[in-house]
Amino acid sequence: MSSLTPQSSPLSSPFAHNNQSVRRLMVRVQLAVIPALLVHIYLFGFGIVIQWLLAFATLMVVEFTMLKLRNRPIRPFITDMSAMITATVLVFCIPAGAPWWIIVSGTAFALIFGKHIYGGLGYNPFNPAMLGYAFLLLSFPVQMTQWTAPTEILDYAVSFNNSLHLIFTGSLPQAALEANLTANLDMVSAATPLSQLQTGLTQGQGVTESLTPIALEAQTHYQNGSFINGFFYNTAQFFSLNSWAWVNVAFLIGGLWLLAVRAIRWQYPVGFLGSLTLISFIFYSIDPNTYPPVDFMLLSGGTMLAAFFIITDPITSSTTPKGRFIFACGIGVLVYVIRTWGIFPDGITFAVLLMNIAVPLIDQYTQPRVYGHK
Amino acid sequence: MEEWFISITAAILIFVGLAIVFGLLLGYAAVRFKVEGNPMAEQIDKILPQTQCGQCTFPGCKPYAEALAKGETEVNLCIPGGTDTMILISEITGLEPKEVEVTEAEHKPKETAFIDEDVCIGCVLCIKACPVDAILGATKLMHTVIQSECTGCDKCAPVCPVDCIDMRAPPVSLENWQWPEPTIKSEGEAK
Amino acid sequence: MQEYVLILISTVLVNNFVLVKFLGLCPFMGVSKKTDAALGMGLATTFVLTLSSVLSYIIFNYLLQPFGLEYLQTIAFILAIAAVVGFTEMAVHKTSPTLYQVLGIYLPLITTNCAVLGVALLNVTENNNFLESAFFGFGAAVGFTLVMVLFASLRERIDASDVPAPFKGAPIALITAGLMSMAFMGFGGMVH
Amino acid sequence: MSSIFMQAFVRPLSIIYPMAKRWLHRFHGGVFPKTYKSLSLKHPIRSTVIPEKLILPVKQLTGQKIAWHVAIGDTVQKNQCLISAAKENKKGIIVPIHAPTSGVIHAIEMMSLPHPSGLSALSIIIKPDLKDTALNNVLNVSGKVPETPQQLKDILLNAGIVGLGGAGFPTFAKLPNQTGIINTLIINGAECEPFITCDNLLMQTQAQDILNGAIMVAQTLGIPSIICGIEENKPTAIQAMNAAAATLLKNTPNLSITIQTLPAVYPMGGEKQLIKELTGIEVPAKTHAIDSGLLVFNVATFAAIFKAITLGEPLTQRLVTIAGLGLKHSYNTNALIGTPFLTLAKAGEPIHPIQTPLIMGGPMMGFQVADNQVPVIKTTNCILVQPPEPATETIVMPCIRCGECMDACPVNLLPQQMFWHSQAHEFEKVEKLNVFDCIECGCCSYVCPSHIPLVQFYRHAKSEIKHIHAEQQAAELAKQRHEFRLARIEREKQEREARIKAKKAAVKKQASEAEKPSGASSAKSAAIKAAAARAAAKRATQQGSEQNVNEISPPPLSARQKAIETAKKQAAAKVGSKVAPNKDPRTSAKQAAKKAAAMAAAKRRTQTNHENNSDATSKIDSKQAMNDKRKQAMETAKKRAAERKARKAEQEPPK
Repeated sequence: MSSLTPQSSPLSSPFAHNNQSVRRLMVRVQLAVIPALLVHIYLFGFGIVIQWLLAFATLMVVEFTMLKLRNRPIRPFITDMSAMITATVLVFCIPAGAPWWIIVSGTAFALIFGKHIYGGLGYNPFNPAMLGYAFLLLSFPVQMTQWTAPTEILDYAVSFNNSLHLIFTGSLPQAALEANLTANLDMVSAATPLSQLQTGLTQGQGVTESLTPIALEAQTHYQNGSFINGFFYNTAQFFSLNSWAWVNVAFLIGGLWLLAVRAIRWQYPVGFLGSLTLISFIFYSIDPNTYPPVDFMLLSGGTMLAAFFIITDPITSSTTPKGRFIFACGIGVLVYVIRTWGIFPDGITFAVLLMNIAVPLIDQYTQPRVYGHK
Repeated sequence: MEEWFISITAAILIFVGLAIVFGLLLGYAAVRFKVEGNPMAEQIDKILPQTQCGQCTFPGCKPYAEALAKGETEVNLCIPGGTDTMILISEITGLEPKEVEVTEAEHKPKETAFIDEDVCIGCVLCIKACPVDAILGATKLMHTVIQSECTGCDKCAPVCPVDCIDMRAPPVSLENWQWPEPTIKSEGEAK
Repeated sequence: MQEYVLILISTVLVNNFVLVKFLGLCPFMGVSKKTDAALGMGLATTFVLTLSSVLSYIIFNYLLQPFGLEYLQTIAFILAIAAVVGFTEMAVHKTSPTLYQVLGIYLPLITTNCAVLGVALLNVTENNNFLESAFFGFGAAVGFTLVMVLFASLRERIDASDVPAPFKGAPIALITAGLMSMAFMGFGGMVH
Repeated sequence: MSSIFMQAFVRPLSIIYPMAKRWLHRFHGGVFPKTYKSLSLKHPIRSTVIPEKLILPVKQLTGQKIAWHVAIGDTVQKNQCLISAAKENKKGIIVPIHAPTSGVIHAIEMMSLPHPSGLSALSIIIKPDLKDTALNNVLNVSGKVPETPQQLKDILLNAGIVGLGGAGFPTFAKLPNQTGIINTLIINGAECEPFITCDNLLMQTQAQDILNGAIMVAQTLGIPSIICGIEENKPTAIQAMNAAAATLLKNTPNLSITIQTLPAVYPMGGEKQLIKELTGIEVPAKTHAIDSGLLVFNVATFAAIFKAITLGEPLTQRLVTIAGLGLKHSYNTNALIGTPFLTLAKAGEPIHPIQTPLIMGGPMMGFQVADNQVPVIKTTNCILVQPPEPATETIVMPCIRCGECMDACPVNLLPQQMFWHSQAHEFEKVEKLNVFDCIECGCCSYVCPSHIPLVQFYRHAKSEIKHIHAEQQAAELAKQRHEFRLARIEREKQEREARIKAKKAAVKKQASEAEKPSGASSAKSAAIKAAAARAAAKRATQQGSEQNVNEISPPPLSARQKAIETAKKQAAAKVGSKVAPNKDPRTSAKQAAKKAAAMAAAKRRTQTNHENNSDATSKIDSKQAMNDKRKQAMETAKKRAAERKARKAEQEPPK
């Protein structure tokens, strides 16, 4: 080691590290999703687990081929779990009973066109999950609107192999169909509150009338011999939240834990939920009949999923503190605009993609004040 | 008979009228917005490396810049500038960027002329050749190169009858040592 | 007043000329290498578009229609647009020579920009009145500029990314433009 | 310092949300690395060991003139001055070097420097004779507080005192020239770098010296208040300094000394961060602390100042921490300047023999030295044997823009954006992001989840941007020189043409006067005659002045030379006399012009042959020797040229 020539590339400071790693960061986000996954299984049956397994298989195949093509070291990039989060988020966006090729093509499109075409982890400008979801929403509108009804409406939990059969053949097995007849529900799917609200509004009904049919369906629901008459919201054993709201609450809990372990920054949820609440409160107070109440807006569709898991993706969102807040507020406003005046029931995917386009500009003009500068 | 006759004459009259109106407008505009000189030449001259080396077949950087501004020559003739100057020129002139043939000059550190003093016979030829007067000396007296002024254009070496000038990179010292750029391992090929 | 705002929203966001109607793609791809060039191009196009859309309205309603010469509309519009662009080119050359160099060939190319002619023709088909066609032209140009600047800043980031070799440069830009138009479909159906 | 309430609130919260600790200090960001200070704190300071050779590098910039007081083979006493700045040195500052111990100057040669580049510099190598005979009061000081700032600066310069915190800037250059400019003197006892405990032990043992040094500087420069900042993880040091402050305060009434405990965060020790924490002042970018009326020195620097002023002792040794996970016993010692790293590291009994390069400084800001034999220099505060993070390169992942580095940056920069533009070589954008404000503290690389060596990217970007600016200046200079040269050639051409035109005009004028009839008005001819006479006289004087110019330069005139001179004088005299008689004015003017042309030609001829056979004329007999000497020079030159071509030919093919 006593060579006097200058070293080729001297390993310079610092030599200490807090051994944070990309994988540890992504694992935390993955853990935060588990409560919502459990609630979803409890309320909507096992469809989502199968979808997730399908997504996981596709993701492994796609990542492996892409990394081989770009001759990148396979192990570190496959185990960095970033593709896993894309797949998980996508699985929550699609109906649990959707046919198998929906999730496979969605995940493949998301990973290839969303991430690897731009150069792999860290280089993609668009949020891969939202890109995949938009691709599915625009290409297969029919399959994407067949959401499975919550179990208390269907009166039985869609068992694992029933949903397996549903996903791969497109209909329930014969036995399940007869059992279903008594509750005179031929189909498994039902509209989500958001799409229910939208169709109601377009047909000129007020907010309350268009939301009550869910309660009516609950009324015809037959459980151990007596009718349970639902009222404004679809009743459930505890409090007055419908099952989609419960999934959102589960996301909220997972999200708060993420905030505590600093996996995500507070500007995202505060900006997004704050702006959404403000704008829906304003419109609600102007005309309660045509604009839904604030809590409905916050706890329906993928709001909480977006607030803590979609817009907080650091790669595709803005990177300066002020920029993050503007990014999140922008998404909140766009979500409200698309939900109220657009044709898509839940505008999150398009709102996120639109703000992803504006990220480079936002980063350029929101630099924080450096020490010693004005 | 008159029907189509009227519409044709109307069409002709309309178009002639429009042409006249727009012609007058543009004529007035051409006079009022007269622009003299060609700012592009100075702009290009500013980005050229000013070595005055003449490898672009022009006597100096300014003539090459003017030729480029007039669009008479290629964008990729500036060898010391290398590809980044060529890209800048193509952006300013709007011409299509072209590959620079001789590119090995780009990676080497800048070389300056160095006179081997015991061979030099004081013939003043190199002093006449140097475009920036960086060589100090007089007839019959010892010549030497002012290292800080020399642009490395290599015009003096071929002129010297006794070939005592060669191009040398400055020695690495504490003042000009540069931190090397770290190579990110994962960007390279698979392990 | 309310319907002018609607026209603006519809031309800027809902059916944006570049990303939804796919008009004016050549400067969109050509000048979007740098953000300031894109902004310069956008402003020049705004000036041309608004002026030519008003001019084409006047020509159509007061010159062609009374004599029943509607079929000559395209030639008349191109004449008007060429005059306006010629005027703009000289104005830009005088006011900011740097912008003139940066835009270079794309400034005279505005004449052949299909968005400009598109606006004039659409004004006719939707028979907007004078103010509507002015707002329509202005809205189209603002939409064009907005998308140009966003796309340029996005391209600057993508150029510095580790894009696979066959996709570097124009291919990745085209893919990004495609994905941008997919995002803009979110505004679909808002204003019919 | 945040309020007590904040402390009470943040302590429990930071158990579940560790980054809450960042709310305790006033500057942005900061990280909390594992300190490992207990390794070297437990053992007392070991006594100085005299190694078998001392290497003292002489940092010399090109163009600096150094006065050497010693030569190879001299025996020197301890504290004897070896080199100092020569009187006529105009460039930069040269800090004198003193012998750390008595011994013999073994050699003066190029030795490797403790610098990341691994370059080498001229160094004095002393072989100690272990007698350690010392010269006392080398700086012959009176021991009292110096009256004027200039006196203080001279003592500090002669003592060779530089900033011992790590920067190594000569201390005297930081001091102002008059009193009353500085209103706070800050003693930097933060020592936030992991592993390093030398300042801590120094405060525990020499608290009195440190404060006395500070008081002396304060009294000389008329500074009203002194603040000493010490991190809260050094309780004994705080106690010692408080006790010393209490005793010294009694006899310095008009001075206020406060010992401030600071939250333990890295990089609290940074000058600007410490100033913001203690006084809340933000030193504006690109200015020094002195412009805001502040002066910051490390505790070791104050101790050295005290010794220099009272005992006249130059800076020849300093307290160094030798630590690392690879050592059985990490320890502190008063190492002599010039002690090789390896001898100190071996004294700490390394667990397994040292293969990897040692690190000078702590794990956050230290760098690997090229050769483990490099000497301790005045800014070496720590020798690290094995850093916590093994120095092998871990897998570097791409940047995911997570912003951890931005939250950790103490200067509130955007490390992720600076990294993005510097890896894409867009250096003007990196400059716009204020990369020159980066203090290279290493916080960003410390927290980066992708393990990107961010700090090295910024170091590379800084040197690249400096290089680009230098190149632009050189291009600008070259442009001006080229344009000046073209203008000069142009001017010379015009002058030559003018001269030729003037001569032609004069000849034509003479011809035209000859045809005109002689009865022209006498006034006009008289005027012409007068002008011609004046021109001739002027030419004669000019001739004369050139004459003596020639006389000065060449050796005593040879006979032939004298003959030419006399001929010329007669010609000038004839021209002068001819004009006087009343011959036709026009012919005389023409003849004068012809004469002038002839003389000019003659002058030119003598000038040229004067040059090419000047030596021949001086010694006629050695004419022959001179010719073949020149021929010989030509041959050798040709031969050498041939060899050079051959050598260049060989180099070509293998390329």
